[in-house]
Amino acid sequence: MQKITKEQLTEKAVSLLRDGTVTHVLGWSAGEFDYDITPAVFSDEASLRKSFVWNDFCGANFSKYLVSKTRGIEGKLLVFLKPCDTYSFNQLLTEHRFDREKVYAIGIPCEGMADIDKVKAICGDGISSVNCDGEKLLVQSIYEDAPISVSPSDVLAERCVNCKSKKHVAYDELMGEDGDVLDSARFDEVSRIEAMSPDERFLFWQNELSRCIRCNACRDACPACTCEVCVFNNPRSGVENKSPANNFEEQMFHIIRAFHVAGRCTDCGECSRVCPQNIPLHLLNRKFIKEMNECYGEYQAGETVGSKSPLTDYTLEDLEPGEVFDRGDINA
Amino acid sequence: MRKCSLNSLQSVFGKIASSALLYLPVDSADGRAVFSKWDDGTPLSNALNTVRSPKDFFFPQTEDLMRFKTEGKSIEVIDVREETEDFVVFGVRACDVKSFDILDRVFLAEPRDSYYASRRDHGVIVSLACTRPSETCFCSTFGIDAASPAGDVSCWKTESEMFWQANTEKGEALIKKIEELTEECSDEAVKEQQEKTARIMKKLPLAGLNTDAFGGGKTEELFDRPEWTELSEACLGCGTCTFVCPTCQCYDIKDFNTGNGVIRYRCWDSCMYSEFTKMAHGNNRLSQKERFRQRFMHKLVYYPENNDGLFSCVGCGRCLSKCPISMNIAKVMKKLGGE
Amino acid sequence: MQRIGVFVCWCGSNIAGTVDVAAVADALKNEPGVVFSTDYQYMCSQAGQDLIVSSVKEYSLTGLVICSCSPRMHEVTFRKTAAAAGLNPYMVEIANIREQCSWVHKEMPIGTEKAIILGKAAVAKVNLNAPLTPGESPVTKRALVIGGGIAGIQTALDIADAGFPVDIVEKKPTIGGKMAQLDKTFPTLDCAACILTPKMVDVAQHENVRIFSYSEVTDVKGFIGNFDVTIKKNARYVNEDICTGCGDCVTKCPQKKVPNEFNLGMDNRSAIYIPFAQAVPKVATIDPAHCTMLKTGKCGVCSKVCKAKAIDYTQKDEYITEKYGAIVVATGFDPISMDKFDEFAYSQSPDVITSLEFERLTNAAGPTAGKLLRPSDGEHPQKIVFVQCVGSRCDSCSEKGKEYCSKICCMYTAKHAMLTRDKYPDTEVYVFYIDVRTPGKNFDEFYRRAVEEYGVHYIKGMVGKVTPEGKKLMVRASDLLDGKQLNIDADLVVLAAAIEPDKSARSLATMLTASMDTNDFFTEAHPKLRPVESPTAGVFLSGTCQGPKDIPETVSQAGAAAAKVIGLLAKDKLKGNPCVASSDELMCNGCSSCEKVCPYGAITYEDKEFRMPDRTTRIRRVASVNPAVCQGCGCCTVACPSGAMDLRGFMNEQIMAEVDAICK
Amino acid sequence: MQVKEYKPLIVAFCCNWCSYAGADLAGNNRLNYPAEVKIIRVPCSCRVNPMFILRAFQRGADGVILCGCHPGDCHYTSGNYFTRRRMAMLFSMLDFLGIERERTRVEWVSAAEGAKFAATMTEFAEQVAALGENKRLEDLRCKK
Repeated sequence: MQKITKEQLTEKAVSLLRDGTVTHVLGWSAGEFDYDITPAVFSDEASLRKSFVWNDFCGANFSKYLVSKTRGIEGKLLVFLKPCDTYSFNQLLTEHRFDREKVYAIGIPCEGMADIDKVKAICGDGISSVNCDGEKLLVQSIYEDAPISVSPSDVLAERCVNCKSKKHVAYDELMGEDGDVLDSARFDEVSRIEAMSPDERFLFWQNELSRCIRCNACRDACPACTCEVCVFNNPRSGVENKSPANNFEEQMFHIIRAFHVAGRCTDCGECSRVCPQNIPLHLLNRKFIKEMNECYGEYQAGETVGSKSPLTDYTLEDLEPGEVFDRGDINA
Repeated sequence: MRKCSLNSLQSVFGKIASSALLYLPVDSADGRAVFSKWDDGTPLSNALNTVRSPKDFFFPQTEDLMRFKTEGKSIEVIDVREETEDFVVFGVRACDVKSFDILDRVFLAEPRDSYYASRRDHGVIVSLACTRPSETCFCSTFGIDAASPAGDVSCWKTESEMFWQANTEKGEALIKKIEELTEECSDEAVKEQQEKTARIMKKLPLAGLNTDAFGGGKTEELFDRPEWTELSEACLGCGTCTFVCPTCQCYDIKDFNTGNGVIRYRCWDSCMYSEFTKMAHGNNRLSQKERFRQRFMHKLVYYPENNDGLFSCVGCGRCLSKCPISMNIAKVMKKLGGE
Repeated sequence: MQRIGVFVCWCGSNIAGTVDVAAVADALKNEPGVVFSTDYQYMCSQAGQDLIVSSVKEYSLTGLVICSCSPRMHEVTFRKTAAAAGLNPYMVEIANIREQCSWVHKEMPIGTEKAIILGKAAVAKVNLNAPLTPGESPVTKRALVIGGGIAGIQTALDIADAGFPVDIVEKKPTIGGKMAQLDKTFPTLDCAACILTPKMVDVAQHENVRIFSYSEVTDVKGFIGNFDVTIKKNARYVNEDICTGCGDCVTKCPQKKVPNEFNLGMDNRSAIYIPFAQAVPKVATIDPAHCTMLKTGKCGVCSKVCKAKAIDYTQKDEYITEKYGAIVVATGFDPISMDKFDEFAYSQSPDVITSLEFERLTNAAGPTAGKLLRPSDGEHPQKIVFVQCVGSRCDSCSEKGKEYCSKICCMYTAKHAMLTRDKYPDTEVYVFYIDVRTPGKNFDEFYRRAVEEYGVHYIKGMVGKVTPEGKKLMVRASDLLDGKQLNIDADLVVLAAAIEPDKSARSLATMLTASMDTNDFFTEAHPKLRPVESPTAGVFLSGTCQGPKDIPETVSQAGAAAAKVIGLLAKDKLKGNPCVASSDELMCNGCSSCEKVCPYGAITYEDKEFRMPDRTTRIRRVASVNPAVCQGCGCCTVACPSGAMDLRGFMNEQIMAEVDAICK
Repeated sequence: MQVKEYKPLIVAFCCNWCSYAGADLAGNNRLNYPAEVKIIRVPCSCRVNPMFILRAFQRGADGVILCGCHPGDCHYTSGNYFTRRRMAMLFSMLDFLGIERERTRVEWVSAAEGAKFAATMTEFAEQVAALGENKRLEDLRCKK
């Protein structure tokens, strides 16, 4: 279902390696079952041809890897960026987190990524391969003789269902066509929770956050979380811990995390994608984005390099903290 | 061997729960199986396994060890341990049952971990045979038969019946308790199910994965293999694999100042974390590659070296499905084992 | 581990009346780190301080907690005590058990309980205190005064007299400002020019003063004691050093139809001009917008007639960068535009004028040589209506005017009315007012003379509409005291236009990181106690840029600002506030979040080489705080995602320790 | 048995220049307000990290109020404008999580507003008392 093929990307990477434009390629490496794809740095043609892959399960946002992978390399690093990744790319540049000169960025179109859990919900466990025939995903299970045909739209990852933009905001080169910023319904779920009573909201989040095992996957996958030392690892910060000792710490971890990335979060959705406990963490970040949009004017982190986030800015007429609660009533 | 019809399963559960807390895998609202406390009518999940392993019952993620209280300039140590209630964990899969062998060797060896031991003493493990393994399963690699789970009691579930087999004294006692609700039976149906499962196991994508390249004594051979760089390249350093793993047993002991005293507690730690075993001089494993290598060397080399060849992986596949970047022990074994 | 001494003050009965001080001292004895705890009647007295000093010695104390009155009261005192005892002054914390405890709680058990908790919080904080030493920075002994009106002139003169070099930057071709345009000054009626022009000459001839006229400040960098300022000298196409100010060029210039801004456009000047006879510097300036030579390349008359050969059509704008230790803002005011006040027919009739225009009409050097003549026909007006508060004291939703009172209008209108009646007794003069405000020395007497001796008709009420009818201006107004509508057929209507800060002030404020209020007046560092300092260290305020003022007030503020500047420049080195932000370079991401919120521009970034925990060496971008610029607000500490930025004296850990102590 | 009257615990962060001085003025004028209010002095309201507020709740505070100079009057020119945004966002997030909005407040109190300080604290203490103990953002470990 992706418009651009693995072969096109491989050839592009090979030619850029050959002509010396880049010395390394940040790409996806094939796994055991087609869906378990691992980001990898390739530096030679043979390994590219052997392991490089591009399919409907290449969800990982590569921007964050640029922070570590551009260090200590001689030449340039080629990175393939989906539209949503480009926002993180710009945001990291805004924060001076990697050297732009070290990167050759190719924007690639994305038709949305599939969620293996959704595939399994339809096809059951025991999936040995997932292929695409151009239109449909063909899912082979060890329990079935023939592959099961699945419509990509039925298994689209949650964040892709509410894709905010098919437009690349940063690249050196674009493959395929650029898209547009979309009019997504990404805030609907936030609005739904806002409409609950405080008690319902509390129960909702208790139920969600109580599952947290503090594995830090959300933090470690988050492109906005590139701190040299994370406050949760710093004993002097007052919030350091390795496991959530109780409800309070579960809540606090996520409130602080959301606050730390507020104004810097590009809404890439990695946090929810990687959460082993399926906690919809992106909703906390989206709440901040929605709130800042409504209170301080539309702002998309990473849309441009060097922009000032709403929390590092102000106007004389900003609403008072007590007024954030009543806006809904006023608007209604 | 005894059996009961699935229709009467809830009464059996009720009977068990009458004298001990009963936990079993239950489907949560978002479609995952979670070990939950049984209440009247709580249905057993059909899912293959839970996201979190049953390790949590015996080695919880955090537990208070003691408290200190200061009064003026004196200090008092308070034991905060509460008497563990008897409990039964039902529906533990063969792989997870095996994990307790591995944990026992760590926590029950001298010096015995009395916190863990107390829970082991009070807990009864009722296993449940697998019939529909996932592509991520590779328990057979470690000599585990998914169709013949160990535990205090082993269970097999067919279309209409549940079969029960006691393996230990504790198991006998449990079976005795539900004697009235179950009947003596032959093991024919179970045998049939086991054969069927065995055939499926052979078809699993990871069926060929073997441990030939690993085990005690392989440290020098494996430690400096260049493949570690590539394997650990994308590792984010999160603790997902360790925290869903049924055999990871590392913990940290920390003090929390409540303002009214200090709680000394322990909590899971992950060797993937940059602060793992941090000491006054700093960290002893400084790069993610070193930390990554530690985890797999521990499971595949160090642990077997110290434990009669027993690997500390049970092939449950949780890390395969949960790793944010899909790097896992199966890929490591394939890569280092020469695919 | 600290060795903390706790000293609980009775403050006579002020504290001891509602707080059991002995119980507080006793309760705090067992707090972590506390090795000594006592109470005493007056801790701030010499005996009390001696007790502290001797206790420090006796118990080898490293930190002090004083449970007493507000730190705003005696923190400095006890810091000095600590220093006298050989401790770092910043090893002291005050628990405010008077203003915030004993004085607001009446029952002894409640007051005592709270005092203990406040004491515990202070102990918890002091446990984490570290000795702090203020940083030092050198002072450039030169001041910059922006604006050359009476405020700027007075400030410059006072600073220069104290022996420090001063530069004045004035955007107009001459210094003098608004005061140079005035006729007489209230309430003494001395002639503005007679008192101002000597000062202009003084300042121009002062060896310590340089005047950059026809110039603007375009960039300000640096901080108190060390400003780098870029000044743009606009091309005046006349070599200032050679021009003798003879005026031949002005007389001969063929382009004479340029509205004369000095006379508010009521007459014309030539394209090359000297604003007025007493201008300083008295040199000609070519107005490039009207000069035929500059526009078309054809003319050159001035160049031909100039005996000094001072004309230079090729002159370019020039940029000068100079270092200063202090900056004084004296940018002054302007009357607001009357565009939005159509009801007064200002744009319809030349006989509706503003008070400043009236000032020029009565000025001997003005367009009518001091004769009060109607601009429309040059006839003598028989009936004059003065309208007060045009654009002043408007309600907050008004889009036309200002909410504030312009302060000077009541008095200059009384002056205008009185002078008119004095010179032209046959003229009827009406003044419409909301209130007449005369709170100044001899002000009310002056106003009463206008009414009682000179027979000016003061009418409480506002003018609703002015309609030109033939040669007359029909003024419709209400008399609030009589409850009548009035119709007056006036010959001249004078509007007391509100004053507002000069338009250039806003961009200047941005350059200086000095704050302004909603009306664009500069904000003082403290409205009562630091009225001539801006919140930005090293930037001072003089005159109406800070708010409406009359001349004596302006001059006194100018002197006060000068005194502050002299005090600053007299120092060789500045000691900073040690409670400043500092960044832990090992944790800093170099993300620029802190820089974006710093109101002082105190944070810069540098690339530094670090040896990382994984044994690699890396060049990292890290923040560094200039302690001389940082004022210690702490905004950056919250903006910092990693917590690398912390505030000395108010560290994260210290504040959290206080929270913990209060909540336990 | 006599039930002990419930007294909420309130932490008030006050900026040094305006609100702390306002609190002092309340003292000078002997204006009563509940003793449950405990003030922590900070240089500017913008020094208050949202973490401090969470910390206070964790440690058992039932309400947290942050006081600073009126917008436009900040001693540091712009600190309270940042505070305003930060706190608006924090409050909105706490509300989103179902934590009672009445437990947090920002109030601008000038050095001249001793009466406002006392009245605000009295009113806020009553408001928090009406809510009862903080249960939604508490850390049970810190309970006595």
